[in-house]
Amino acid sequence: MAVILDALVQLAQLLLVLALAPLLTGYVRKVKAHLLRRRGPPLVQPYRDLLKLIRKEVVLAENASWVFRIAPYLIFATTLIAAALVPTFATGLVFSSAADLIAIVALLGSARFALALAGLDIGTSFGGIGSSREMMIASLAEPAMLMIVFTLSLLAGSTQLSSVSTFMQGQEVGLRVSLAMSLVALIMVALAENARIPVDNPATHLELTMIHEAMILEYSGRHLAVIEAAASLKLLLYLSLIACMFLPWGVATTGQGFAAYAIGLGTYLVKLAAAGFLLAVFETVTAKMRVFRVSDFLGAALMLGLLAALLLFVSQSA
Amino acid sequence: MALTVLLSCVAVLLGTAVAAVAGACRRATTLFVYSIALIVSAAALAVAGSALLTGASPADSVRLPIGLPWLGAHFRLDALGALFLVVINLGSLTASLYGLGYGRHEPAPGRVLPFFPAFLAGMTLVALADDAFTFLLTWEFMSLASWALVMAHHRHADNARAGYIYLLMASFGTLSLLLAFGLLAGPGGGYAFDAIRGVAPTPIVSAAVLTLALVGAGSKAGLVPLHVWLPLAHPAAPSHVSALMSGVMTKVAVYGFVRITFDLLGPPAWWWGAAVLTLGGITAVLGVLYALMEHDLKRLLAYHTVENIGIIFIGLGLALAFQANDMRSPAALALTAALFHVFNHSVFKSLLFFGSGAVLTATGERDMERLGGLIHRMPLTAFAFLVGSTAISALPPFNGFVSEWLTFQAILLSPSLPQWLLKFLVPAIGAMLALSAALAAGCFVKAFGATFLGRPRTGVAQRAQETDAFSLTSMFVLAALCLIAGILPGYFIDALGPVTQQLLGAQLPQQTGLQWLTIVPIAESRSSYNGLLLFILIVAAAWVTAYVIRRWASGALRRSPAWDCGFPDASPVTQYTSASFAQPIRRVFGSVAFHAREEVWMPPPGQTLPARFHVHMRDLVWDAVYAPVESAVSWAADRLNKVQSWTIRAYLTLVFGAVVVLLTVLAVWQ
Amino acid sequence: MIELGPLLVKAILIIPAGSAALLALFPDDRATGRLNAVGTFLTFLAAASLFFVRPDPGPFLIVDDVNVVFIVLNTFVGFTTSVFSASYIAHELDIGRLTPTYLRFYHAMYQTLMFAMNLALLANNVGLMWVAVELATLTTILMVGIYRTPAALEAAWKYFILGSVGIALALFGTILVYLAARSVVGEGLDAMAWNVLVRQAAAFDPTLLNLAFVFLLLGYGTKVGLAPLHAWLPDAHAEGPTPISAVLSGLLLNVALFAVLRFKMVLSANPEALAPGPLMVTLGLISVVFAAFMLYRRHDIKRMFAYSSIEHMGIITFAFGMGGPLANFAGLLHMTFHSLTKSAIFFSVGHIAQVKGTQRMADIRGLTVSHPVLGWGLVLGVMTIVGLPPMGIFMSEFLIVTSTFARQPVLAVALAAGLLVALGALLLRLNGLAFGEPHGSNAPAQASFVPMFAHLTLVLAAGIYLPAPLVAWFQHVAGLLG
Amino acid sequence: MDRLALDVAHLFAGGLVLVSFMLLYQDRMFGLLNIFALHALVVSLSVAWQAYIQAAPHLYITAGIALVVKAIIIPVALHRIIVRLGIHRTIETVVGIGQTMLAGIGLVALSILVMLPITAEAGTLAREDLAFSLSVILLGLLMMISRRNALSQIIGFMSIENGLILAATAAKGMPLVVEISVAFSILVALIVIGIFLFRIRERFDTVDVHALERFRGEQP
Repeated sequence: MAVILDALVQLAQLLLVLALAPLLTGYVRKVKAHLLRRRGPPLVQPYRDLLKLIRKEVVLAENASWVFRIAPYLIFATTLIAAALVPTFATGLVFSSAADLIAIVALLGSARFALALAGLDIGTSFGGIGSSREMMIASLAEPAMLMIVFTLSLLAGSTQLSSVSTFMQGQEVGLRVSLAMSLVALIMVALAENARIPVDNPATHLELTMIHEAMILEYSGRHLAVIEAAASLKLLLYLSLIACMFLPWGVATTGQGFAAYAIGLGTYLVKLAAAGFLLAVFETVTAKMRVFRVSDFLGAALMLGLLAALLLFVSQSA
Repeated sequence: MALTVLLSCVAVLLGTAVAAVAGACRRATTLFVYSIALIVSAAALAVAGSALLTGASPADSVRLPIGLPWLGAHFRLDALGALFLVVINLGSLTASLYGLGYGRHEPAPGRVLPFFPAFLAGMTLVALADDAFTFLLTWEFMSLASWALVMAHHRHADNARAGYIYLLMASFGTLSLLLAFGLLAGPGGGYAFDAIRGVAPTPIVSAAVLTLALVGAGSKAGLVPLHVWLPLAHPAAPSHVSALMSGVMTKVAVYGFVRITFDLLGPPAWWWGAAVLTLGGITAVLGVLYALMEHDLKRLLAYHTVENIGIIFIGLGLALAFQANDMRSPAALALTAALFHVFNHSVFKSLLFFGSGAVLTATGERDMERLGGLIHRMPLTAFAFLVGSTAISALPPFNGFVSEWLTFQAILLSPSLPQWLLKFLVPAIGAMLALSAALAAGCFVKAFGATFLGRPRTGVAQRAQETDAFSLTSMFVLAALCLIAGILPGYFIDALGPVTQQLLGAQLPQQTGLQWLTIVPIAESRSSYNGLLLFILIVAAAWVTAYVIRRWASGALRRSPAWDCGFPDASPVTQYTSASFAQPIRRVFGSVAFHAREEVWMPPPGQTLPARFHVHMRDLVWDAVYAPVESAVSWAADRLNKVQSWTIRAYLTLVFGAVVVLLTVLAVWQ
Repeated sequence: MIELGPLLVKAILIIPAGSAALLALFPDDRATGRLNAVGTFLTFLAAASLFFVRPDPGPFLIVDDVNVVFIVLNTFVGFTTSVFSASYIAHELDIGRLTPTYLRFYHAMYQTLMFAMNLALLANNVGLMWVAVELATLTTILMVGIYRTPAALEAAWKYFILGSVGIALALFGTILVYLAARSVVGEGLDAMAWNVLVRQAAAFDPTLLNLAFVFLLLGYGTKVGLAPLHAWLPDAHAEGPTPISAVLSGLLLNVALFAVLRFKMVLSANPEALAPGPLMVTLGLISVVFAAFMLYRRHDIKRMFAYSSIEHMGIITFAFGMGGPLANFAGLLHMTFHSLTKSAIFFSVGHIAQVKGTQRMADIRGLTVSHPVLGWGLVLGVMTIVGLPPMGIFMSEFLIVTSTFARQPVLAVALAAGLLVALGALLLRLNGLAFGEPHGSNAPAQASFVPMFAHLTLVLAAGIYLPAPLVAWFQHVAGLLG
Repeated sequence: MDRLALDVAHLFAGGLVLVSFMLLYQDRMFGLLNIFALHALVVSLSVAWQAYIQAAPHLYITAGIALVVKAIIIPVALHRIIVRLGIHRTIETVVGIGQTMLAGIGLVALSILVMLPITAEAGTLAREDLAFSLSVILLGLLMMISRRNALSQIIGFMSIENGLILAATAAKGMPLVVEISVAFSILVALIVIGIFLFRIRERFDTVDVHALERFRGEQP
């Protein structure tokens, strides 16, 4: 019985993230537009784009190989699975044992790997620019992310997201400097990973500054649609990661009945809205930095993460 | 019994080597040698595998009346040896299979065929040796055989140099191991491993032995700063030998280190762990950085071997640290991670070297700047190479990720270590590990992209042909292993149980019984991973998405020139090369690690000369460690060499001086 | 049957002497090479039979456990070298570097040298041994100068001066030993007989013994070629005919070392006398390190291997200096292997120099391509001499280093460092000689490879399997050496 | 009688040391030859005396050889060679005569020092003679290294040999003395004069060691 319930929750969560991701993107755009005194596109615009794109025919460069054609689906699938494994409104997902936080990060890594290869496949200079910069950023973002994982697992004694969020709901956590540090670090990493300002600009097509857009420059039609969907899924994933680890209030646990699930869902939506709003504000008030400043930015994140872990040692062993 | 079979396998191999000397020049010899090697290593693999799974009987040991007269040559097959025999013979098996095809293109078969079986025999014997003399003898024999293989293409000046440096470093390592065993054996000369286990060395002695073992085994495994020979020697050999040297022989070095520190040396001190961890971390990061700066495909792979050796030593260092504090199950976890990575790395590194060999035979090029677009000409090779790249980049669902995940789990257990140094060290090492993993991913995007993707940069790349069936078979066998070990790690972890049991007296909980083959190193609530599930989910999701879109939306597709922001370039030269791909990372790390300087020369206005761009990098390790030694030796040689051209009178003065000195000594002594 | 023993001993001396006279008079210049080989072979047979028949020591000659090893080794290498020399000298005659007259002279001298060395090994009388060593030195001096090129004469002259000074020092030492013995044993031959000396050494006057050993070590050490008394050795090897280089490295150095060992036995039998070990260890270590560095700047192939001989003599002296059953065993083993290996190397080097027409290493390249058999023979020889397994020298060096490391870590590390430096130098040269693009003439060498590969096979086999009786024998001798 | 015999023996031995010093002091070729002849003469006298007091007639042979070969034949031969080859009549020394003499005195002191602790029953006769002959040997070595041309090196070497013969004869009852001394002197003399100088003259018209140095192999 419980298993079936978990399975249902899992399925629900899968569909939920799938449905919410474009909405989140559109919401962020909307808020940004408002902050800039524009009306901006309607919230549902991303859905329309996706539908339009998947109906169009694909225009494929001549020397595109199978890597180029398979990559979008792989990226999408990987991101989707990763997103589905992050507790949003309820923990105790049936597949949660399949991957802990490290594995989820690694899954995103696989998606990035595929994307970077796709960027190189056509053999244009822009694809190369995008891939190489993406890998440089990732090489710094991943250690930072791991340090955050380290801190959390030190506290919660686990890298299993369900356990972490259950632990964070508990009382003994209290307010901790290292938690704050790792939160900041996580936000910085999230900005970098999702190609947001100040690291990258999702709206630009100015050749020399773009990173993510450069890699998908040659994509069109359904491939492009799938990749865009994956991108928004990734954003959602990171926001819900922050939500379930640092503000886990209201997340339902196994077998609490539908009321709890409803509450969980509600709180989750509120959290998303808040996070998205903050993101938009942040993006509006900051400027994009030069590519080679990114290393300092992410280096700072890494240092923060390491510091958080070390501080935790001090406080724990004392 | 099993031991007898293994030893007879070795005998057959040696016989083959001798026979190959006789018929070296004939074409048929190639077929003969490789098929014999194939059969023999298959047999050895079967025996060793069954010994590992069913548990080798500790009584399975023999003493042959060869080697040191009063000592004899002791051989024993235990769990540790069995594991490494599996690794060795799996490598030999695939390499022989590959050689059946690759060997046909060998320009100088006479310089490869006799030494190939000898090399295999040497590695197998090392894992079986049960006394110091036999161990060192076979160890150096292995080095010698591989040296001969490195010198196979000796007409290139740098190959000869590589061989020289290799043999020098190998002898250096052997000498320090020799000293280590001299300490362990004591003045009585108790060289048998049993006798060595019997005596408990004093702390100073064991510290010295650890240092010597690190130097000796590390110089063969390629620990920084003893790695310099590795990227020179491994690529110089024929590719299947490179695969063996990189994928397997370095593991034999790891075996030597494990055998000495975990088995012979007795209980460790906590700082051993710290030392090994530090070395491992530095090696991992530096290795991958070197690899990123490299544009020779085989050398890049060799540098990645350095990196993976670093990862393995991180695991070993953690195991030592835990063991020193008598935390047995964490130690078992760390050691399992290290040993599993030993297996995984041997698999995908062999695969990658085979791929590079296929590229080499197809194009005659190792330089990635002159390749590209091979995925269209050699799709199967490209696919296998892609699998290998994903696995070595530690990405799920392949095997590289599992062992690194286990290592991370062990790192996450470090807070319970009492020593402060370790408390602070281990997180930093964890960061270094993550850094090297991420950089490795970048490096293999570069390697695969520059070699197989994009448009061909030269004519040879354009005219490349898919390689032969033998090579492809062995590559796909290895690729399948990468996936299987990645999605069903439980079985492999359980197979490692006896080894950790033997060395640490503890092992991980049984994995294979668990729900959906999830692996749970410590506790369900703490962490778990299920590669199989992830694999199924991802494939299903991808397939469903593709199916749905093509079914209900559109499947239309049109080919056209690349868009490239509106100005497509005719020439493939404008593609991103491997150097330009690595440029951002070089900007970030290179200025520190290599003193990298970029030098741009722009033609004066109005002239049509091409602009020039140069990157100057220095190998700081070489400058810091090897250059001084080199210059010191030549300084001393120059000074002393003056003696050669003295006059007879001066020589007589030497004699006279000796007489007077000794007489004075005598007068004083009395 | 009782008479057989002395007969054999006399045969070992008479056969070389007789064939020396015969070869001096023998007109035909072609057959002499074979005749030479036959003579040495007969000598070897006689020597080998000493394993089974053991005559009682006489006043002048003695056969005991210690010197049988040396004699058999000596005669064996002498035989193989004469086989090599036959083909080598034939070539020298063809290209006219040697006239028939000098050829006769050469063969006579070769046999005289064998006679002198056998006599030195068999002598039971210190004075007689001294005379024999002197004779051996003089014959080699003549053969070093045989080409009469300025360089050869210079080498011979240097060898003569340094060698005679050494021999003079040795004589003084010998006299002192006699004086030490006289007051105990009484005047007459007994006071110079080995067996008597060793038996009664305990009662000798230590001061005289010490003084004597200083002179004997320096005197015979000059002939062993220990640094800093080595100066004659490299040029003598480089300028003489290659068979002589082989005999010098393989045998004469051993004979001199044998003399030192004999006196070491006498000295260590006397409790008050100074321990000979430290002196020998010091000289040995100096030689190893010095030679190791000298190897880097060599341009002449024979001179280089001569320096490697200095290095190995240093190792052996070091081992005997360390003493103890393990080190002595290793020293004996190393001495045997070195004689075989080094002579094998000189065989191949001789042919190489003949086909390439030069001894300058800069002009010799890619031998494994142009002359596979010679080239790989050289590679195998060098691999052996630098102590790589599975060849025998690895075993002896393993024993020396490990046994020393347990007792004197510092010395062992110094020795290991020396070995490594030497290895680096030799391998560096080998790379150029054996590999790379071939260079110079690649005319096939008309050479007899049998001696070279016979030696190398022996060393290889010994490295893998040492027959038990041989081991027991060596251990027994090692025990005697103290 | 004994007392006197010993004193005479010491007289000869000491005289030999003195003559060695004269060799060191000498810087002209012919003078060197004459003094070497004197050196040999003293040796033969001393050997003869030893033969007398030891009542060992075979020593007379040694004495005779020393007298004939080294006091007469070799000096005359060398004299001839010098004239024929037109070798410089003066000897270039490495260090000044004065320092050489000082070093020589130091050597004598050293040799006495090392010989002192010899226990008496080795025989007073032996001890002093050993000390003297050791100093003769060392002085000979000193001469060899402090002179630049081959001829004086040979002479230095032969003076060493004289010292040896002195020691050998002083060692009472030593067997094979005659044989050893014969082997030594005959071979040395034969090699020196017979082969080498002629060979060397064939090649280059000087016996100066420097001429030989040019022919060291090893051109890179």
